[in-house]
Amino acid sequence: MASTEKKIVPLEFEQPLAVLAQQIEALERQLGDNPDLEGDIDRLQEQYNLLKKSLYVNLRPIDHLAIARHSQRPYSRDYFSLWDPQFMELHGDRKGADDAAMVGGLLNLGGINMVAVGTQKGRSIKEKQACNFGMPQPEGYRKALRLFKHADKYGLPILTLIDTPGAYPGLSAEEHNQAQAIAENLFELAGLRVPVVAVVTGEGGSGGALAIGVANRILMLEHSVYSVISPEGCASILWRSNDKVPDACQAMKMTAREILQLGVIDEVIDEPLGGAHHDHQLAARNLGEAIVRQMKSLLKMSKDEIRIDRQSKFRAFGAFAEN
Amino acid sequence: MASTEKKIVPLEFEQPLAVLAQQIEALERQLGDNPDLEGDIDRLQEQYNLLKKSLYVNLRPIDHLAIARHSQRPYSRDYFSLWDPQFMELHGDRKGADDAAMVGGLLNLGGINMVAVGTQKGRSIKEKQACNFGMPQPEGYRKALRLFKHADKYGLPILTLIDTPGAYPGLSAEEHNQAQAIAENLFELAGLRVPVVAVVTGEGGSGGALAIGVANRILMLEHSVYSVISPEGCASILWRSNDKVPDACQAMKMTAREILQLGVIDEVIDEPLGGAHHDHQLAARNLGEAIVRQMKSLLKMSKDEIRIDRQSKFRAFGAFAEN
Amino acid sequence: MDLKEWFASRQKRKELQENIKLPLTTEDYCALWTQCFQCRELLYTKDLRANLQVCPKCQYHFRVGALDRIDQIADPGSFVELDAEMTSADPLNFFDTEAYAKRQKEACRKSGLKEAVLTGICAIDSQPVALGAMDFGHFGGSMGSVVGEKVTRLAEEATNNKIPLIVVSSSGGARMQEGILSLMQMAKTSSALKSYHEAGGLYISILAEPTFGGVTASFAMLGDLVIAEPGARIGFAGRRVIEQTIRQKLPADFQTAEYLLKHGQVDMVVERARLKEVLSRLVSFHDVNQAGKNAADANGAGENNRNGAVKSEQLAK
Amino acid sequence: MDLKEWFASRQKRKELQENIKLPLTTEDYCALWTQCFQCRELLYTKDLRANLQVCPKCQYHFRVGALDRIDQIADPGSFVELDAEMTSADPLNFFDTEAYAKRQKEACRKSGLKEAVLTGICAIDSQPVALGAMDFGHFGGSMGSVVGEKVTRLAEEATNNKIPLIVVSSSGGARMQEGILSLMQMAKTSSALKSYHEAGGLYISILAEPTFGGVTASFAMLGDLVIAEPGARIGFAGRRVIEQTIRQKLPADFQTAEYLLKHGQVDMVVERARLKEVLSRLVSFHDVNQAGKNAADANGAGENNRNGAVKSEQLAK
Ligand SMILES: [Zn+2]
Ligand SMILES: [Zn+2]
Repeated sequence: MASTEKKIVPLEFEQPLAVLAQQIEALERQLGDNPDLEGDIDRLQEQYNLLKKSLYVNLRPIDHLAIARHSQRPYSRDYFSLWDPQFMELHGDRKGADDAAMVGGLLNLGGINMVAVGTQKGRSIKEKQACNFGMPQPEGYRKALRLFKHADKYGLPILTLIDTPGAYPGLSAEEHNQAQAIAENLFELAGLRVPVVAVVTGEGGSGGALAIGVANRILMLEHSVYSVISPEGCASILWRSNDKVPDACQAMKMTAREILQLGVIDEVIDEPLGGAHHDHQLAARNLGEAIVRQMKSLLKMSKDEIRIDRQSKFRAFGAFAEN
Repeated sequence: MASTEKKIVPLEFEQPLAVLAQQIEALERQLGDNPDLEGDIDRLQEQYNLLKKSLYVNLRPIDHLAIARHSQRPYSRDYFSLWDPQFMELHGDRKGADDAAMVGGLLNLGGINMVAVGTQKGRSIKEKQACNFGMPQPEGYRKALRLFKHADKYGLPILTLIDTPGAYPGLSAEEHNQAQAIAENLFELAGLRVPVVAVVTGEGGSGGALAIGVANRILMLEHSVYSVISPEGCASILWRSNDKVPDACQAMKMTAREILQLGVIDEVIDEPLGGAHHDHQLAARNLGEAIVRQMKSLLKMSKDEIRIDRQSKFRAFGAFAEN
Repeated sequence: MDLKEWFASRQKRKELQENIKLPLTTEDYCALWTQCFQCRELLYTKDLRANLQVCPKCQYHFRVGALDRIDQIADPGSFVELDAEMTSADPLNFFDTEAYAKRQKEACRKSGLKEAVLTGICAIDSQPVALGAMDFGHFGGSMGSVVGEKVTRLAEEATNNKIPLIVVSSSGGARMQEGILSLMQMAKTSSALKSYHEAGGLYISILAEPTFGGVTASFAMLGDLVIAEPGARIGFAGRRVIEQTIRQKLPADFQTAEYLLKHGQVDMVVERARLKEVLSRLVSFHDVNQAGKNAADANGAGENNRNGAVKSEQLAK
Repeated sequence: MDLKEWFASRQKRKELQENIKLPLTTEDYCALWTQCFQCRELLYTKDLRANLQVCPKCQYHFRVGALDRIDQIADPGSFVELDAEMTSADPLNFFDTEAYAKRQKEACRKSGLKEAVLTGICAIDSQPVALGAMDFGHFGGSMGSVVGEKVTRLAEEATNNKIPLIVVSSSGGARMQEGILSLMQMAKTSSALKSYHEAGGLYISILAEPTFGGVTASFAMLGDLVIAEPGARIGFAGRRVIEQTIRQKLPADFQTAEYLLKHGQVDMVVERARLKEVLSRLVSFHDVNQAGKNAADANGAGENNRNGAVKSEQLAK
């Protein structure tokens, strides 16, 4: 466990922890020459464990954001292959493109056949570029829509994993009508008659996230975030300052627990201590169990009920006063 | 009438006629000086009329092809605006392109509101280039499909005008899955529950024509042609010679009357003598009346009957032996 | 549904009666003279308004407020507002350099409106339609819970009354101050439009200067027919964000109505002077009561097209 | 429908009984040695066949005839051919440098087949499917009336028996010698697939070297799932025609299976050795009897997925 942990790149707010870990390591190296150090090591280790626990229960919104964006965090493809080594990927929008930022295919999770779709960030530089850092183009949303319709035809439930900074703000994205691609997904997802479970696994970035997020049940991983605009965008527009990103994170109420309190999502899924990147296997198992539980309860509904359930859920969102 | 006719560019097989017309014109110019010429002029004029009539009843397939391709032939846009000066054009596939080779919109013909779609060749060099010489790209077929679905939603009958050398054989056309675009139109047209009338007004070029040609009633203008491959393509593949285009035209049985005899179309519409390009108004009136007649009879059917009628029609095409 | 019937049924609805605001008038915020953004001509503001806020010299289409927009489209005196009293809450208790609550008050004072969209029922050439018009002058036309709810209710009203739906969009996008709830309005409005679509409705979306972000990526792009105003800037991401991302200069006409037309994203670009006429013809062309019905009910072509106002004169010649 | 039931019902159908051709064997036209088109290696023809016509050195996928293809996909002995006796007519009395009738005879002699497609019912890992396989060796795999009719009937058979449909395409396109009637086969097959689709069927289209023209632009591109074989050339227009038209050199991988995958046109590229396994899993994943039915019928997840052969082992760990 400790050895796996060491490979993990620490985040800024984890620095005190990293310093302690280095001290422990240094003492351990001297342990052969000086057996008296064992007591010091134990004390430091205890301190380390205490700090670790308190650190992760008092996370600021910006810390959650940092964990959500950690480059070792499990991505959609990681979850799919951990859940189902025989996951069959389906490619393309049939009209000219196969957007690598949107992955989809046929997944068996906990004995349930389903269509799974997720945004994909990529881990190596090369992968990141191929996946456009997890920002889909219109073609990606249209590929997802094709798979949603496939699922609807065969009565297969749908799982979506959301981890995207948002839809790509690019020239050809606008040319190919990014707005229409997102809008059409919202429109068509509303009408599906199969269960849809969406999970925000990392960043839930704006309309680009929602485009695969119109679901009967919406889950968020403990350290994931979901917001109407990126905190950087919010800070630059409202505060006209890039230093105010922590304030924007705070003001927008974008963490899993806050979104749960706002009534927009159904469940927050615990992550391994420190974040899902500390233990992919455990993270996948916890999430998989929650998804299967939600799917099983949804599969008891009729097709009409499923659709009404989803539409009613979104119909209720909003806060306003009438006279 | 004669003055309109003079502006028309004669085709190769019309040369004898053009020569006679020149002789008549020359004599007419001398008429002031020499009134005796009047008898000669009358004789030549009679000869001209006889030749004209015999010429157009004994046209070879290649002659029909030449008329079908005449650059002064009325194109889809001409028909639409002659039929309905308030024709409302609808643009685009909603996904990045508005293919000028495929024109569509809301047409009122003979009191019937309908969705009209047609390939468009363009007359000036600039127009021709903009319209890609009447060869649609996948985006054009997808635009047509969008309009077909619009019509189906509102119970509006569909009219298609076909005048295309075929789908464009280009790099981006293949990249954007030309084959799938055509196939999807065949597939979706089969399922429509509104009447569809298709008219081959000029060239009916292969799959690119059929992609808007799966109709309850198929009409062809007298001099139009319809074939599985261009005669040039056929000659080059089967005869390995570009000189054999007339033979290919002959062998493929591509003229309106031959296609009628093969049972593939329902009606051949007479054109003004010499071809539709001699009188756009008359050609539009004749064709418009035929379309309205066909539409009226189709509109008596129920939506289910309309669909079954169309599917049964195409189900029956083919010639084979069973043992 | 007949317009008269609608007005009759409306009389019974108390909450609506209270909200009747006829005729529509508003204090104009413009000064005596206005300089054209495009050609720099100095225009007499009153004349500019009389010309539908279109520069008579260069045809530049100025932004139009929601009240003026309704005046330009609806038959005079026919507009009956829905949900006129709905106002924003402050679910996040949002505070940036200023409290959201204070910003809301400021927006109302500046625009003279309660929110960034007006919705209601009106007639266009005596044809009943559900009409919504956004106002960029109110909080940048941003979509929070109220805009989402009012557009959703308007779509539901159109569904229940089987009448066409027209929404004129003009918005900078979602309203950040309502956080995730404003994002959810995209899904809520789209879902209502899905139900309207399946009921056979006709939804005409009009994109006016400017339409961006969450509004474009939801109800604005979901029209059965989509019309843009000349020169209007329409897109998902903002021009500056894109330029920063791709480090590349964008074409001058990028994200204009004409660019969208070229790229197949809108059915037509219609100048403001013709907008009402075009809407009227589109509404009369499509029989929303026909959609979904069996063609055989129509007893032949004439009946099938009884709503068709456009007649072919050419053919009779 | 259960496979056993199908075989039972089949026994009653006289015309089918007469056409049983089991087991499938054919005289091979290949000589003792074959040179690989790609790596130029000289391969022992018998070994090449044993390796599913895939070069063991460079993995080049040779073309496969219809009979071999069926052997590779269907459970041994399970294939029962449909419409085995159907032969082309000559509706146009077509003559170019040779009569079509004569060319037909020549094609039959060379291929040992009556037409360019074989169709029938078979089992894949005991799951009943309707299977069609085209043969490029017969008249360039061209689609005339017989190919169109047999594919159409196969789709109808799949519709009536509620079983998955698999067609392996390999064709130069439409058969010119049957003129406009061959063009109409595109619409006929697509129309049959539309009805199959609406009945909730599962159609898997396999694109094999080469698939072009009217076949690509009809049934080959209409799969619910589309699979291409590695290296197969697939397109609408031929490479040479495009080069002549655009006067531009095309990329080396243009119109290959891998190019199509990159351009989003196929779901997956599957090497021949894994094809049967993948087909089997796809068939078991999709319950064609479920499609269109109410999810509530299934009484929960387990039941809903009773056909699912793929089980997640990871989660149980
Ligand atoms: Zn101006
Ligand atoms: Zn080799």
